[in-house]
Amino acid sequence: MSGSEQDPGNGRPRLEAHLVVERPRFRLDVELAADAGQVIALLGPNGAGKTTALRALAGLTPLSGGHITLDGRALNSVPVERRPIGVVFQDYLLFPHLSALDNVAFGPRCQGASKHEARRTAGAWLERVGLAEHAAARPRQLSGGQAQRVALARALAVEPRLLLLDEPLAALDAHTRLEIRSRLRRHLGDFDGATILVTHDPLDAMVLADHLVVIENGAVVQQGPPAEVARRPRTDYVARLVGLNLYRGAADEQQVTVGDVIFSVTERIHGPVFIAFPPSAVALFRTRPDGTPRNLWQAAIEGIERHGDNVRVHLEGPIAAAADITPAAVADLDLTAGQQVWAAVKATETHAYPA
Amino acid sequence: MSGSEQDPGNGRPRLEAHLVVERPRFRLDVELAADAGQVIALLGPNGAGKTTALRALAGLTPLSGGHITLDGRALNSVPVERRPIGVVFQDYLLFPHLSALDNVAFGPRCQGASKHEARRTAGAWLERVGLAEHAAARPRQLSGGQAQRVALARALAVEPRLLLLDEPLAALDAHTRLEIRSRLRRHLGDFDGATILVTHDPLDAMVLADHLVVIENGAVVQQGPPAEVARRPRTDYVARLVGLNLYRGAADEQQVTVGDVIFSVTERIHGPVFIAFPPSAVALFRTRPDGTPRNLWQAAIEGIERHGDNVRVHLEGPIAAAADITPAAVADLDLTAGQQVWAAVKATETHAYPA
Amino acid sequence: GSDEPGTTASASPAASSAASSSALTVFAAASLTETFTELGKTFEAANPGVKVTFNFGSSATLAQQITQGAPADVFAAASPATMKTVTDASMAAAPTTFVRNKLEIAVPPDNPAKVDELKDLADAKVKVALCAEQVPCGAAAIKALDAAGLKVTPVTLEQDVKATLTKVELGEVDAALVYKTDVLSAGGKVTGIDFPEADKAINDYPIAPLSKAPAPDLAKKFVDLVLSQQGKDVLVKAGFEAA
Amino acid sequence: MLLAVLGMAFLVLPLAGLLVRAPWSTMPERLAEPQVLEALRLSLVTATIATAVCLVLGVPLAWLLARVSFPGRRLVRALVTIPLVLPPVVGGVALLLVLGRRGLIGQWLESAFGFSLPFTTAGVVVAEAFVAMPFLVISVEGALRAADLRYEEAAATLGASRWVVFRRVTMPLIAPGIVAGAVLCWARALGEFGATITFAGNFPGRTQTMPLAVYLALETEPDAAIVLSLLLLLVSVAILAGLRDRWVTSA
Amino acid sequence: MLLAVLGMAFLVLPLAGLLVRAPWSTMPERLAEPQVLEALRLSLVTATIATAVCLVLGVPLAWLLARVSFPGRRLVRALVTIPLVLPPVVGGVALLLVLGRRGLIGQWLESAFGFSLPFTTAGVVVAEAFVAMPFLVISVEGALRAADLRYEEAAATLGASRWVVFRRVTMPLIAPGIVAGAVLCWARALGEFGATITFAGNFPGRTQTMPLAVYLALETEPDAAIVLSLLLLLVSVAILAGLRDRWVTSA
Ligand SMILES: Nc1ncnc2c1ncn2[C@@H]1O[C@H](COP(=O)(O)OP(=O)(O)OP(=O)(O)O)[C@@H](O)[C@H]1O
Ligand SMILES: Nc1ncnc2c1ncn2[C@@H]1O[C@H](COP(=O)(O)OP(=O)(O)OP(=O)(O)O)[C@@H](O)[C@H]1O
Ligand SMILES: [Mg+2]
Ligand SMILES: [Mg+2]
Repeated sequence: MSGSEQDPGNGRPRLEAHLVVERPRFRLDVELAADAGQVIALLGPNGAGKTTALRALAGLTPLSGGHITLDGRALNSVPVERRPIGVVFQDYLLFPHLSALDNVAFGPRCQGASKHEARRTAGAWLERVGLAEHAAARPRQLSGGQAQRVALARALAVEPRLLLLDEPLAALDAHTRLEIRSRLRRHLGDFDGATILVTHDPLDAMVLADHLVVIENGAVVQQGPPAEVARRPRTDYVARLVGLNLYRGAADEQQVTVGDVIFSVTERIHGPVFIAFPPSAVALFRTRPDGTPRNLWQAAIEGIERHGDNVRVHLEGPIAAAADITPAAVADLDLTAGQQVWAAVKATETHAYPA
Repeated sequence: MSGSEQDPGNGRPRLEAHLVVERPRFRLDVELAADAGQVIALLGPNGAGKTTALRALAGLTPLSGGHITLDGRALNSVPVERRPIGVVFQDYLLFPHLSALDNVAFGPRCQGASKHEARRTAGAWLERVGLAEHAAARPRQLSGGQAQRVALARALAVEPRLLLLDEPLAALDAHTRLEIRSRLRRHLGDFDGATILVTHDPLDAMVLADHLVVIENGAVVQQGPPAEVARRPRTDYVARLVGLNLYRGAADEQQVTVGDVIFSVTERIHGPVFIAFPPSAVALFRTRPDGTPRNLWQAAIEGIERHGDNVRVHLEGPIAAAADITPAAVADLDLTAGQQVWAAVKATETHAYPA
Repeated sequence: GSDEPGTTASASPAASSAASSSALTVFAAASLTETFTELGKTFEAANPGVKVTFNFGSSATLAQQITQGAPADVFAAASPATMKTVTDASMAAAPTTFVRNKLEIAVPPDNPAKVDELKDLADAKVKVALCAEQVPCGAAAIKALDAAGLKVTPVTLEQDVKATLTKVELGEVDAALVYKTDVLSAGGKVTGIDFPEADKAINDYPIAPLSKAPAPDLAKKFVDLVLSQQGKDVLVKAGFEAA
Repeated sequence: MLLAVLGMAFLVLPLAGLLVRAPWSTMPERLAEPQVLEALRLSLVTATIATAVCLVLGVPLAWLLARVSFPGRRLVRALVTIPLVLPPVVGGVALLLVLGRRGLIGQWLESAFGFSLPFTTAGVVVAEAFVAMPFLVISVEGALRAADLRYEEAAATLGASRWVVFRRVTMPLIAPGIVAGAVLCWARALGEFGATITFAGNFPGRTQTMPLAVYLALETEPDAAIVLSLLLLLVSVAILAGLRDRWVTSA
Repeated sequence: MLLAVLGMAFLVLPLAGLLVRAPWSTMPERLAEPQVLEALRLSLVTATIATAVCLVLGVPLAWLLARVSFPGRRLVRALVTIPLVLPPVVGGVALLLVLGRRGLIGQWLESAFGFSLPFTTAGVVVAEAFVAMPFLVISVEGALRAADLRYEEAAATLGASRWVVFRRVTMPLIAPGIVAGAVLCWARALGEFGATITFAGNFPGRTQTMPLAVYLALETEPDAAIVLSLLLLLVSVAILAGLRDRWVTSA
């Protein structure tokens, strides 16, 4: 709007949006900003409003308030088809009457390419997502993962300035996922527009995004660089996402009180803090171990499940926690649900930071 | 068919199927067996035929050959609606004109429950998947994850003897996924029918399944207990799935030759073998390290990506491999794509087994 | 609308006749289809180069078309009432009655209800079809029944005489009052029974050249042909009574 | 957009013609005639019953054509359009040939039950249903073909028999198509003239529907015919405007 | 299933009646008359053109009704059914009142272009299109409402304008509905009688379509009318059976 922003030139965000959408029983109100070439991952639990935010950016869901500015231009009143966007939908929405190739060629055609040109572009994109041989298949003849890759190619083929991806990798198998993820990264690297990526997979978020925005219940609860978010989760959801136990407590010089439990920490810190540690840092004992009473509490086993090569034990007690231990340890300790155990955490494995 | 099988009584499989489906450019031919209460995970890359196998079991795709026997009864010619099955589809397929509650109540109604009863059952199931408050919502008003949970409840509500799940957890966020996964496990534990679970997520497979069946290109390439499969992958796909580097080589007493590279292994073994080791077991050096020439090879860096807290380096060379190293190490070694490095693996971290 | 004759050479049949005076358009009641088609051929033979085009339809429809400016030269109606709507609209002057049509009782050949005379129709067990009072044959039927002092309750009041006849042909009714011409044209499929009261219920067919006729001379000539002995012969042969 | 407006104008302008021509001054007295209201009532009742009959017979037929593959399906599908193409008067004759007193089936009906359809209100319903059914069948079949089969598959896995699938999944999914078909069917039945008068005859209070009354009025007093037509239109448009959005959006 | 067969029988049996009654011996000579073939040709040509006109005007109108929300939409939707409910003869009168030489618009057409629709082949097309268009509009609207809007959204995000979305996504998705509507429309146009004879007259070779020929034949030789009707049926059923599956399955 106003050409005279504080920060002129290079730092000027490509995308700046304040999205407000009102629904019965739901309200979305988030601010998003993305610099040129940046990838923002939008994370959040089911029903947090991620898809709604994406739809609002695309112009498919009208804003109840706020604004969207892309490259300095207000997008609010630009109709969907004139927004320079590419969207991958959560359920693909491939046109059932067109072949995979024509699905991908649809966008270029709309941008004025000749039929032949558009098909060549589309062919190249299908190639890139590894589906060249399925070019002639109708969406119904594609497996779920193949369909999603076509959807990805379709969105990328319009060379958008703002790329909106709603779980672009969710239906891909581990191998393809790895491949497509790297390719997507490479493409996003070349890409000088902004990207908003909705995903549930923390790994996708970590690998692909420069900046994470976590929303819950329609509001942003945490944001920052992936490593920062991973190290310092601020909500239970984020903590579970990055695989940490998280508590809120009061710190007083290398000692944090969480309810009845006192933790020793390595940081010198005061006031309200978060304290986080990985499940693998939790050791379990059948009887109270000797030593300082710190970082130690008594808990009941709520459940046990296999978790990769290890076993994850869910603990109830003064604080709820997860502990990862080896199957051998489970056998040694003869753990069963409901049993009382002692849990301990090494001070060096905890991490405390201001709340 | 024949009442006199070798193994009468308790060991009698609940499900025994040989599924053959012919399609232009695709042929599925797999055998599946599941004992009472067993959970079989069907894994495989996109387009492997997992959904096709599930549809064949459900009776939605006709068999070109083979047979299906459930609880000693041939299902081949039983129409879909009379098969005692529950299905969660890859794209949910919730009835758009019914509320979440009525979607779930649909099955019980079809089984003859009164409207009131069916709704009570449905309400209980929605409760179990944590969606009680969305009971009245239409599928379009649900987020992707919410929709999938309703689909799950709908399939479970018919109390099937054979449960078929096509990626039941794919759209769930990390937290819900954990919860639903445990609940699913609990339910599957109580469940005395057989379960076939299609998933891409190795963790889901490991946690939920008693037995993995890996299919590629329509055929079974490996099967066994999860731990066994995880430890001894037999195809590249499985290796990537469980996060191992895998090679085929010739063993001769604690020494395995893979192309030009020779590995020392701890197993005494002869003949054709697989050798596997985790990316974290690979160490990288800028210059050739001293010591035995074993377990050491020169490679070029193909790509580098963040991987969790670490960095994953993809190596080309005599053998392709992935190496996980710390970000600090990347900085120390000043690694860039295209660079030549030396890779080494500790013999104790490798695992060799007959091919 | 009559100020520019001949501007629309190809737009309509009448317009083209206006241009050359070699085409004649006759709007005639559908019951005249056969007789007028024959007369048309006669007319064409007598006036070489002239093409006669007929528009057969219900008299009421034709009257509507004429009052809405249809390019017609001659109108031959099946009832004075429909002709009146045309003359009221000043589209024609001085219509002439050219034939009349007399009612008969029509019964199926096997005459299941054993109908012999008009009063048999008053029997409640006899299924009777009459024309609706709005159409000429219905008006005539009412006149006949009134004259005989009979009260008949029909099962249906048909929209035209052909429909009434069809009901008899198919045996749906035991008897109907229709025109003699219709009984005749049905061949052996119905049997006609004359009755004396029919003389009190005769329907006149009027014909008139139209005032805005594109081909007034030919129109007059055609009306003359219909009124001539030659025309009468054709019509009488078909069962009409000479006017 | 322009085309749409043009299309709209094309359909609605003739109404304007009628309105301009209508004899407004004598309108009230004409409408007050008891025969008019009777004909209107009969029209509405018979058209509604005929639509119901068409739904009961036509929806299954549409389903058969859309979902079940059998030899000669193409032919059967084309045969369904017969009553559309057949001039209604001939349709009426055809009905008489089959269901009339001496018809193929009617003969037997009469001797067995002493029951004869022509000249009865039931006959009106039959004639209207015959003429209007193709509209329903073809619309519904089109809707069925456009519907996503996978929902039906999902229902089958939940234990729903074909019939339950149809009733509880297919029907609601194609509800807009069924409503469209029913509207066409009802409107066509309401306007039906030729087959009705031929098959059921024209007797006030029993078989004289509005179109028959209009036709006869046209013979003598065209203005009265216009009034009656406008009444018929007004009532049907009011009913459709009142009902349809409700059905359509509830679907 | 039983109901479907019953429905089928109901539609097809009357045909049997006609076939039984048809005068097979004199059939060939009757069909050989040049007027018959001319009427048939005219019927097919005008019905096809009328269908094309209806597609061009009606599909956009259906789209407007289904997708664009504007005040009075319910009323407009109900008004679309006017030509269905209006007895066709009155429809013809209405057309005359508007497009006739003295009609609201016809007057102006004639003075401006010296062009007059009634009593021309173009007039036949107009009458048929007027009567048949609602079938198309209502069927297509039903199909549009049943279609999944999200595909249209997806197309819009790919840069497709409303028109491109409509042409390349919506239309193919609802093709079965459009085909159903076009079939109804064509068949209705083919069988159209009342409006045609009233608006366009009954001139052999120019405006006399098959149903009009049937009407005249009914006046003179009922058997000939049956022959002509059967011919009309045969041709239309053959065309529909030949074309429809191809369209429907290619969609
Ligand atoms: N059309 C709608 N009408 C009403 N409520 C809706 C509609 N669509 C979504 N909602 C509600 O809005 C909230 C946000 O939904 P949204 O689809 O944005 O979630 P999400 O973050 O994408 O979740 P997921 O990860 O499960 O896809 C949910 O509570 C959902 O039930
Ligand atoms: N209806 C169909 N017609 C023809 N080919 C099909 C059809 N459905 C699937 N295929 C093909 O069959 C193969 C197996 O598909 P399937 O859907 O079973 O894969 P999948 O293992 O479920 O993959 P994903 O994990 O991506 O869902 C694929 O190559 C697919 O393209
Ligand atoms: Mg979502
Ligand atoms: Mg699949």
